[in-house]
Amino acid sequence: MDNAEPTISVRDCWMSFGDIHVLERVDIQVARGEFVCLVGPSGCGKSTMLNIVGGFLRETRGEVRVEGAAVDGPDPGRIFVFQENGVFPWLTVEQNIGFGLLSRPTAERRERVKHYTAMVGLTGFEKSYPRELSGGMRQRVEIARALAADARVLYMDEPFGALDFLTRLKMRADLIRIWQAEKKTILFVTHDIEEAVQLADRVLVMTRRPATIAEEVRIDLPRPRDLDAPGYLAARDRIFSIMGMDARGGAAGTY
Amino acid sequence: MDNAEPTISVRDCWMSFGDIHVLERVDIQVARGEFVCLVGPSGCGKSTMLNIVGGFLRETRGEVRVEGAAVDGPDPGRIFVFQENGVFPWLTVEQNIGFGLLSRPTAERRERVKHYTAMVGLTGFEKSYPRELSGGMRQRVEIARALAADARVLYMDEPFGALDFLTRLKMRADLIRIWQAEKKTILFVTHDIEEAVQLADRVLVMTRRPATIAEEVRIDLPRPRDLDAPGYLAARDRIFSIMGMDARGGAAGTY
Amino acid sequence: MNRRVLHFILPLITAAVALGAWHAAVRMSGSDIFPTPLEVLRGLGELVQRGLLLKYIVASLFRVSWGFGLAVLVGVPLGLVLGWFRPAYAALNPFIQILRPISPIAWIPVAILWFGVKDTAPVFLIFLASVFPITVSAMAAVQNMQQVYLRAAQNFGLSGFPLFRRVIFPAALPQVITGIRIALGVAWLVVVAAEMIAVDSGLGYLIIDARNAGKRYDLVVAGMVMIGLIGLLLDLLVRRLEKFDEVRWGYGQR
Amino acid sequence: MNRRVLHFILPLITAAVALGAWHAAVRMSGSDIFPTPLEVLRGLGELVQRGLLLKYIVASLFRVSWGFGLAVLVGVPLGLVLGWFRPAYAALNPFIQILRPISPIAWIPVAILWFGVKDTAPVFLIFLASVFPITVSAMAAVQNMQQVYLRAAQNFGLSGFPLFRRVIFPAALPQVITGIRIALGVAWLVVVAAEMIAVDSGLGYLIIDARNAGKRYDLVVAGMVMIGLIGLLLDLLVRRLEKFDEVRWGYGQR
Amino acid sequence: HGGLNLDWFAKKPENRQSQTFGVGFLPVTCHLTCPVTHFINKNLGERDMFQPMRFSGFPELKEMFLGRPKEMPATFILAPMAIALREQGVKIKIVHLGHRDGSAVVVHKDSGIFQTQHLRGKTVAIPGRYANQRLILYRELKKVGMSFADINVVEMPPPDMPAALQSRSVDAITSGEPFMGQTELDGYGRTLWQAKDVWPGFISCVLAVQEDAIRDHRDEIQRLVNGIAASGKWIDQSMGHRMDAAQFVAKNYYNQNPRLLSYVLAKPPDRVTYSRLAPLRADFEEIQQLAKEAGMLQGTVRFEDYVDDTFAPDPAAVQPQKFEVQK
Ligand SMILES: Nc1ncnc2c1ncn2[C@@H]1O[C@H](COP(=O)(O)OP(=O)(O)OP(=O)(O)O)[C@@H](O)[C@H]1O
Ligand SMILES: Nc1ncnc2c1ncn2[C@@H]1O[C@H](COP(=O)(O)OP(=O)(O)OP(=O)(O)O)[C@@H](O)[C@H]1O
Ligand SMILES: [Mg+2]
Ligand SMILES: [Mg+2]
Repeated sequence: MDNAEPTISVRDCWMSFGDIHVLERVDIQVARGEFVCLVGPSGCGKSTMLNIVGGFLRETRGEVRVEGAAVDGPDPGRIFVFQENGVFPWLTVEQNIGFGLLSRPTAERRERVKHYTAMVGLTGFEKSYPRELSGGMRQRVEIARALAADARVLYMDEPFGALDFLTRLKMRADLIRIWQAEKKTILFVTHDIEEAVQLADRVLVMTRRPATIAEEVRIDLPRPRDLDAPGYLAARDRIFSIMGMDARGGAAGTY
Repeated sequence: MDNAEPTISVRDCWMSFGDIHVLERVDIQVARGEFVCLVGPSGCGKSTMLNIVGGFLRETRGEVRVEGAAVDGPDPGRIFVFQENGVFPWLTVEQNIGFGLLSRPTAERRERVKHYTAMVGLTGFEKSYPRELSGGMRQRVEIARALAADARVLYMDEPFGALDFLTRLKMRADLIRIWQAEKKTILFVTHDIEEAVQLADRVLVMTRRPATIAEEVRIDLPRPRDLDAPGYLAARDRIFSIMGMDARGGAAGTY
Repeated sequence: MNRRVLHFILPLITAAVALGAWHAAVRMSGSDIFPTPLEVLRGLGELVQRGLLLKYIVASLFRVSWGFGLAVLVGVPLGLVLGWFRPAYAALNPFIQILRPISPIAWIPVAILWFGVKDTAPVFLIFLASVFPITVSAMAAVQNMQQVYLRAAQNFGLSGFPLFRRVIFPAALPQVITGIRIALGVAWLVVVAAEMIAVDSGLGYLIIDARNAGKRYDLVVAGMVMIGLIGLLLDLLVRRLEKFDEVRWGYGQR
Repeated sequence: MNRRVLHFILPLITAAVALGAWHAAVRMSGSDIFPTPLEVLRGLGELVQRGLLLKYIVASLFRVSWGFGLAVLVGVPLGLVLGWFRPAYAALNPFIQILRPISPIAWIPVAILWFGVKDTAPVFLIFLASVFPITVSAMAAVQNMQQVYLRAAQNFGLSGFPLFRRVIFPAALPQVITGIRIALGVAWLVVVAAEMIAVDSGLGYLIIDARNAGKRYDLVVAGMVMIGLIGLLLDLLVRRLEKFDEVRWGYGQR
Repeated sequence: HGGLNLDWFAKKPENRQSQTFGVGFLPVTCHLTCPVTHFINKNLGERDMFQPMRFSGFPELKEMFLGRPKEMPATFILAPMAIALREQGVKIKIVHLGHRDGSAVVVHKDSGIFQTQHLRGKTVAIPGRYANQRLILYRELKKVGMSFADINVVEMPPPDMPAALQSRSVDAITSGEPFMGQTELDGYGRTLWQAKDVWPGFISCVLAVQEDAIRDHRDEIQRLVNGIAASGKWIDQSMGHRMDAAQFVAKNYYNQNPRLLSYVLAKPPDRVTYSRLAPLRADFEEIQQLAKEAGMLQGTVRFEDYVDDTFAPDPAAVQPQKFEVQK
C-alpha cells in the first residue's frame, strides 16, 4: 500500500440478503492506478461485493470508502460494467457510447465516441442498434461506453464473459493498454483464473459463500504477459490450488 | 484413418442460407471412438456444420454420411447437445435426464438417471425444475441427458459455454472419463482453443465465413493432460497462429 | 412488515377517500338519480335479503363457465394446430382476425336466431368473445416456441402425437395460460352484453333489469361493483395457474 | 414465392368456401331473416350509394380516436407513475383491477348522466374501456424493467425527470406499445356498445339502428363485416409501431 | 347443444313449448295486458295457454319473433314496426291492440317549455325510428306548423331517458310509461302533454302474430286475444283492479317498484287505458299516413295486409274476467 489513502478501501464488510449471508469480514484495498482482480467460485458474492463498492447495494456492516469518502450511491466518476449487459437497446451504438458524455461539448463528444468506437472495433456499426449486434459486440459497446465516460475508476463484473475466445484475448490486451495509458483504477471480477492472471497486479481470491478474501496473489510480471512463462504458470497454479482444484481439472473438493 | 469407414464422413459440403454462403468445400472425417474438436471464429459456421451432421439442417451440396448411411434427420443413437440450452423447462432434472429413456424398463431408467445425475454433480436436485438451477447447472442437466441416452455418437455445440471456470474444468475431465470408458464418438464445437487442446484427439480449425477446414492439428498427448506441458503449449500456439492471433492477444488481423 | 402495511392500509385509505368523494359528489350535485355508496350498499343488502345476489352471481358464473369452458376446449386445440400447420394458419388466420374485433352485441341477433333466448344464447356470446384470444395466444405460443426444444425432442426420436403431447403442448402452455387468463377477463366483461338476451338472472341481467326498473341506479351500481369484485377474484384465481411448476418458467422477469 | 402463394391463395379459398357455406346454410334454413353474403354486399352497396358508409366509418373512427387518444394520454403517464412509485401502486392498483372487468354497457347510464347524449358519452365509454389495458401494461412495463438499465443510468448520474425520459420511458416503451395495441382492439370492440348511446352515425349505430329497423339484418352483418375489416386494418397499423428501431428490441423471439 | 342441459336455471320447465307458445313483451305499461292475462289465467286455474317472454329491448324481442317464430309466434310490438315488417315482406299480422294512450312528452320542470312551440331548437329523445312517439311528436309539431327540422331528435332506449332528462342532457323525452311517470314521481319531470289529450285513442303497441301460427293454431290465438281483451277490461274495471295489477305485475313480471306502476296507472286513471282494443281501420290508416309523411314507412301495404281483425271481439261485448286478487 502507498502512504496515500487507497482509492478503494473496504474494511470488515458484511452483507446478507435476509437470511442468506453472502459476505463476511471482507477487506479490500485498491491503490490509485492499480488493477485488481477478484476471483472466486460462482455465486460466492463477487458481484455483490462489487455492487457494494459501486454504490448499488448497501453493506450490512462495515466501512466502504472510495476516493476518500464513504460510498453513498453510484457516481459518474466511477463507472460500472455490468455482468448482465447494460447497453441500452433503444439507443444506437454511437448514442450508447456517448451516453455518459451528454454534458460535454458536441465536438468533444463526437471525438471521444469515435475514438472508443474504433478502439473496440465497432467502426462502421455506429448507427446499428444493439439487437443487430452479436453478444460479443454488445459487450464491447458497454466497455466503450464505460471507457468513453473517462471515469477515474472502473468496476468491471465479468465484462468479457459473453465474448468469444479470440475477441476476449483481444479485449484483454486493449484493456491493459488503456489502463496503462489512462492511469485508471480498476476492480475487475471474473471467475476465469487465466484471465485474472493475465490482467491483474493483484488477484484477490474469495472463498465460497459466506465469502471472504482467502488470499491475495501478487503478479509481478511485465506486460504483455507471456502465457507460457513459468511465473505466469506458477501464479495460475497457485490460485487453482487456493481454490481447491488443480489445473488438470481433477477436483480436490466438490464443486 | 482406419481402413473401416469413418463414423462421420463429410465430403465437399457446401451450405448457404439464401445469399449467405456459410460453408464451402468442407471435409471432415471422424473415426469410430474418436474425439474431434471443431474450432473457428465466432459466426464462421461451426454450429451450421454440426447441425448438418446432426440432421437438423440439410447441406446445399455435398455428401454427409454418419454410421454408414446418408444423414436423413436426427437419430436417437446420435445425441446433440445444443449451444442454446435445450433442457425442457417444464420437466424436473430427473425427468429431463430420463427423457431419452422412456422406452427402457423403469428400473433401468431409474438406475441410469441416478448414475448420470450423480456424475454431473446434481444429486439432491432431482426434483428441481431448471429455472431453479443456475445456468451452469442447467447445462450439466443437458449433458447428463445426452450421456444417459447412451448414444453412440455425441454432437456437442459449445456445451460448456455457460459454465463457470471451475465447473468447466471439472466437466471437461468428466467428459474425457466418460468418453474413454464408453467408447463414444464425439464431434465437439468450441471457440475456446484451450478447451479444444485439452479435449481432442484432433482439432479441426475452420476459417472465417465462408468457412472451410483450414488445417487439422493432431494432439498426441496422454490424458489427463498437463496444461504446462510443452506439447500442450505448442499445440495451443499452433492453433492460435493458424487463426491469426498470438496467445498474448496481439491481433495479427482484424477480428 | 412495512410492505404489508403498504398493501393493506393504502388501498383502504384510497377506498375511504374514493367513497367519501363519491358520496360528496352525489350530495353536492343535488341529483338523487345517481346513488351514494350507502344507497348502493343498501341495494346490495336488499338483493341479499331477497336471496337474489347469490343466485345472480351463480347464474352469471354458470354462463361464463360454460361459454369460457367451451372456448378453452375449442380454442386451445385449434390454436395449437393452427400454430403448428402453416397452411392451416395461412388459410384461417385472416378470418380469425376479422371476427375478433366484432362486438358480442353485434352477435346478439345471430345468437338469438341460432339458439333462441335460453341460456344457450348468452353462453354462445361468451364463447365467441373468449375463443379468439385463446386461439390467438395458443397459435402464437406454438409459433414462438424455441426451436431448440423441438430439435431436442426430434433428436430423441419423438414425432407425431407424442411430440405434440410431450413437447409442443408443454412448451406452449405458459403462453396459452396467459391467453386463457385474458380470455377469462373478456368472458366476464361481456357477461353484461350476453345477459341482454332475455334471461332472468345474472349480474348483467341485474344491471339491465335495474335500468328497466325506473330509478334503481343503486342496483345498477351494485351490479357493477359485484362484477368488478368477482372479476378481480377470477383473475387472481387464474393467476394461480401460472404458479404451477410446469409453467412457471414461462413467466420470469424478462 | 411458395409462401406468397400460400398466404394469398389459401385465404381466398377459405373465403370462397366460407361464403359458399354461408349462402347454402341461409338458403337451406328456409329462413329469410339472416342475409346471404350477396344480400350483405347489396346492403353495403346501398350504404355506399346513400353516402352513409364512409360517413359512418369516419364517425366511428373519430369517436375511437378521441376516446383512445385520451386513454393513451391518461393511461401511459398514469401507468408509468404507478409502476415507479410503489405506494401509488399499492394505493390505486386494487381499484384499477376492480374497475377493469366492468363492461362499458354497464357504464352507459353513468355516461349519459355525466355527459349527456353528445359525442362525449361514447367517447367516454371508449376511453374507459381502453384506459385500463394501457395503464396496466405501462405499470407492468416499468415494474418488469431490467434493473441493469436503471443502474447504468444512475451510474451516469441520471435522476429525476431526465432518468424518466431517457431511460425509464424508453425501456418501458415496447411493452407500453403492446398495451396500446391491445387497447386499440378493445376500443374498437366497444364502439358498438358506445354507439348505443343516442348518436346518429357510426358503424355501431349502423348495427343498432339496423336491428331496430325491422328486417335489415343485411345491414347488421354489413356493419359487422366493416367493423371486422377495419379492426384488422387498425391492428396492422399499430403493429407498425412495433417496427421502430427504438422499440424493436422488446419483441424478439423469446 | 341439446345435450348441454343449459336450462338448469330456468325457473319454469320450458319443455312444455310444444303445448304453450311464447308471447314477447317488455316491462312497460303498453304491454301490461300480457302479464295480466297470464296471471289471471294461471290463478283461475286454467290451462297455461301461453308463456310470457320478457325482453329488455325491442331489438332482441323482434329478433326472437322473426328468427324463431315456432317458439315465439306472437308478441307485443310497436305498431309502426309491425307495419314496417310487413312492408319488408315478413308474414305477420296485427290481431289486437295492447292498450291505448299511455305516452307523453315530458320536459324538465325547470325548463321554459310550456307549449309545443317552445320545443323549437330543443333536443327531444324518442325511443327509436319505429316508435309511435315519433308519430305523435310529428303530429303535434305539424299542428303548430313545425317539423322535425325544427327540433333535434335523438334516439335513446326509454330506460335511459329519465336520467338524461334529469341531467338535462336532453330537453324533452317521450316514450311509453312508466318512464314518463317516473320523472313526475321523482319530481323533476313536467308533462308537456299526454297522448290521451292530444291524440285520443293513441295506439303504440299491438299484438302481432305470425301468419303461420294464425293458419295452424287459430284456436290458441283466439284464446290469447280473448284473454287480452278480457284482462284489458278487467284492468279498466276498477281502480282496485288497477292497483292489484300494479302490485302483481311489478312483483312477478316487471321487477319494478309497485309504487311506480301504481302511479302511472292511477294518476290520472286514464293515462293509459286497456278497453277498446279491437284494431280499427281508421286508426291504422292515420298512423300509416302520418308515418309515410314522417318518412318512417313506404306505404306499400294496406290495412288488410297487416291486420287480421277477425280475432278481435267487439269491445262492447267483452266481459272482464271474474277475478279478484286474494289479499
Ligand atoms: N438481491 C438478492 N437477494 C437475495 N439473494 C441474492 C441477491 N443477490 C444475490 N444474492 C445471492 O447472493 C449470492 C452471491 O451472489 P453474487 O451475484 O454476488 O455471486 P457472484 O459471485 O457474482 O456469482 P457469479 O460468478 O455467478 O456471477 C448468491 O447466492 C445469490 O443467490
Ligand atoms: N437459419 C439461418 N438463416 C440465415 N443465416 C443463418 C442461419 N443460421 C446461421 N446463419 C448464419 O450463418 C453463419 C454461421 O452461423 P453459425 O451459427 O453456424 O456460426 P458459429 O460458428 O456456430 O458461431 P458461434 O461461435 O457464434 O456459435 C452466421 O453468419 C449466421 O448469421
Ligand atoms: Mg456475479
Ligand atoms: Mg454456434
